[in-house]
Amino acid sequence: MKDLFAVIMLSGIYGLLSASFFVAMDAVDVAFTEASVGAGISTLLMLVAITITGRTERPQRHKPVLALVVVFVTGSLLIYGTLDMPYFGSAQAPVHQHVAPRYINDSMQEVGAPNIVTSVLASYRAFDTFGEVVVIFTAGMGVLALLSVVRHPREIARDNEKIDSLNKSMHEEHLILRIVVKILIPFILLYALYVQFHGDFGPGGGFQAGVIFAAAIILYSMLFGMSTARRVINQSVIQLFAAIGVLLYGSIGVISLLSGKNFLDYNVLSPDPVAGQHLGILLIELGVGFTVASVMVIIFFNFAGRKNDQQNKENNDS
Amino acid sequence: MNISSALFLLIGSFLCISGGVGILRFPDFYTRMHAVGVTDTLATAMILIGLMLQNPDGLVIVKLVIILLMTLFISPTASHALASAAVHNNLMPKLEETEDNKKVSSSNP
Amino acid sequence: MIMGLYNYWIVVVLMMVGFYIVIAHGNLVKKIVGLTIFQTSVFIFYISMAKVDGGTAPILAEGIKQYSNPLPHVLILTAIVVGIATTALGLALTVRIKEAYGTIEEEEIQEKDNQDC
Amino acid sequence: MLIAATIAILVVMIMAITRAIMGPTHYDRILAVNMFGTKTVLLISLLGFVMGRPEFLDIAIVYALINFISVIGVLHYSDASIFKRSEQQKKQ
Repeated sequence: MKDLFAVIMLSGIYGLLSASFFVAMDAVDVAFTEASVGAGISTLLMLVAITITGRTERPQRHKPVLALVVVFVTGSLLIYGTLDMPYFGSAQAPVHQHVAPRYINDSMQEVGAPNIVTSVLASYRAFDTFGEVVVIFTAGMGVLALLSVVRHPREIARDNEKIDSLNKSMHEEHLILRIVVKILIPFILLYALYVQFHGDFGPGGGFQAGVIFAAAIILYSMLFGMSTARRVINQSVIQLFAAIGVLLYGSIGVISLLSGKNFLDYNVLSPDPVAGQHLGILLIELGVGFTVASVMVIIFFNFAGRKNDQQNKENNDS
Repeated sequence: MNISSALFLLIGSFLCISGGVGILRFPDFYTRMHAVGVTDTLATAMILIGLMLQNPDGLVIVKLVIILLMTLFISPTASHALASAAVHNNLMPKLEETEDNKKVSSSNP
Repeated sequence: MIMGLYNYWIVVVLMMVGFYIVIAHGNLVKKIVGLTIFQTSVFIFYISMAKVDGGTAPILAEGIKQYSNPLPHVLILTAIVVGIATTALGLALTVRIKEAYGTIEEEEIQEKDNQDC
Repeated sequence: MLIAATIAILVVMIMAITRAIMGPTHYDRILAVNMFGTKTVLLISLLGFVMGRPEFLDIAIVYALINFISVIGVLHYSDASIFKRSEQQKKQ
């Protein structure tokens, strides 16, 4: 297909499909994340990117015979490799032998959260998760460094007026949408908070809640215009929040280090170890939620701001 | 209880399938839109009611009601937005070929 | 017997589709789409390894003995969010390339580089 | 009956994918994606019941929300690009 728009729509369907596959494979937490990320945000980001970069692909100049050969050889080697793998669904597979039984049997006594995924994510392997959060933060900063548009205050004011007048004319057509969205957004935010704090007991947690929160803000900024959204949510505040999330996570680790235990060992946070674990998981999930939500908003705002900027330039040129 | 639930599920699946046939077989965008927009909401409602009758457990029913309410809000709104966007961008419905229509369709490529 | 391995073959096919898109297409946005397909195939690989016959989702409840393996779920959960962040970074780079070169086709970018030399 | 409904929804999903691949206009594709999304909501709630753990309806709620957001977003941005093109045509 040469039309990138169709490619992106199909990749959106692919995201939806893979999330339902994850539900069928019992991975509810993963399905939750993929639902909010793969189907929503990534499709949107790609769409914004193709509105900036153009939406048709050039035809190829030569036939990709070499690529086909490479792909077939690699594929058949991989399939040959799978012949030694354990069968699908077998309980004797090596994956299930090492640490997983301990997580399943002991996590209730040691951590006290019914959702094993949360207790592994936030307690047993919290150091890994810290790394992931830092990666997300760094990626957000990278997008900020690449795409942020520096503008004079006067220019901003002029842009705001222009965009506002444009919005007024455009949004009268979207009256029904705006009202429905106005009703929905509080519920989306409330639901994000539910996901954030219910993560110990059901599917959910900081990552998912952050993405849902960001999705609500993105919805708002799409329907009411970027300048309105910037007035509601100041961009520098969001950047501050991204940093606060990572720092909150890290400082929990430092506190437990100072109290004489290992990094991110929450047992010291409270006299009762299980209560300490609960407190620790709550706090670091909060940190994760802050960082993920603000990084997603930063990424989206920068892409959309870049696009507005380009449109303004084109208008000025013509 | 079980029979009524099965009945609701059956009606829901039938509506789903008819919507699917509609999206495949109808000739142009607006007729497809009509098929999907009408059946989608009703089929979702039917299947969710069928599921509610399956399990008389408090929290599950509350969640199903939330999903139902959301679908009732969201699905017609999305259909409306889609159709109005299509109209605003001069997507012409497929009409019978007469002289007037040819003129219209050639002026709006 | 051999049918017990079908999940890996689906993964391999998806992975190769993504790989083919990445190496054969010149358009950078399409390359990124290929990368996400490749990425998702890895996710599917991990999740299908975690599945245990007769197991259910790893959320403790009374009366359930057999659970799926929670560890791959944790790894993939974080990987998905990291994946979207890195995809966004890639798209940002693409946007900058478009602004600098005026195109996002690989061959044209190389031609322009050669002219500059 | 649950399984029959699941199979019906899977069949409809295949039909929606066919339309998304064929779709002569963009709007057909967006329509197919929207329909696919609502069917996924149904599929996930049905799967929860089939697997006997109906607590996982949270995912279906997220789906309903995200599907709406992505449809609105797609319309927003596809509109923008089409507007741009029609302006260019006017200039020519």
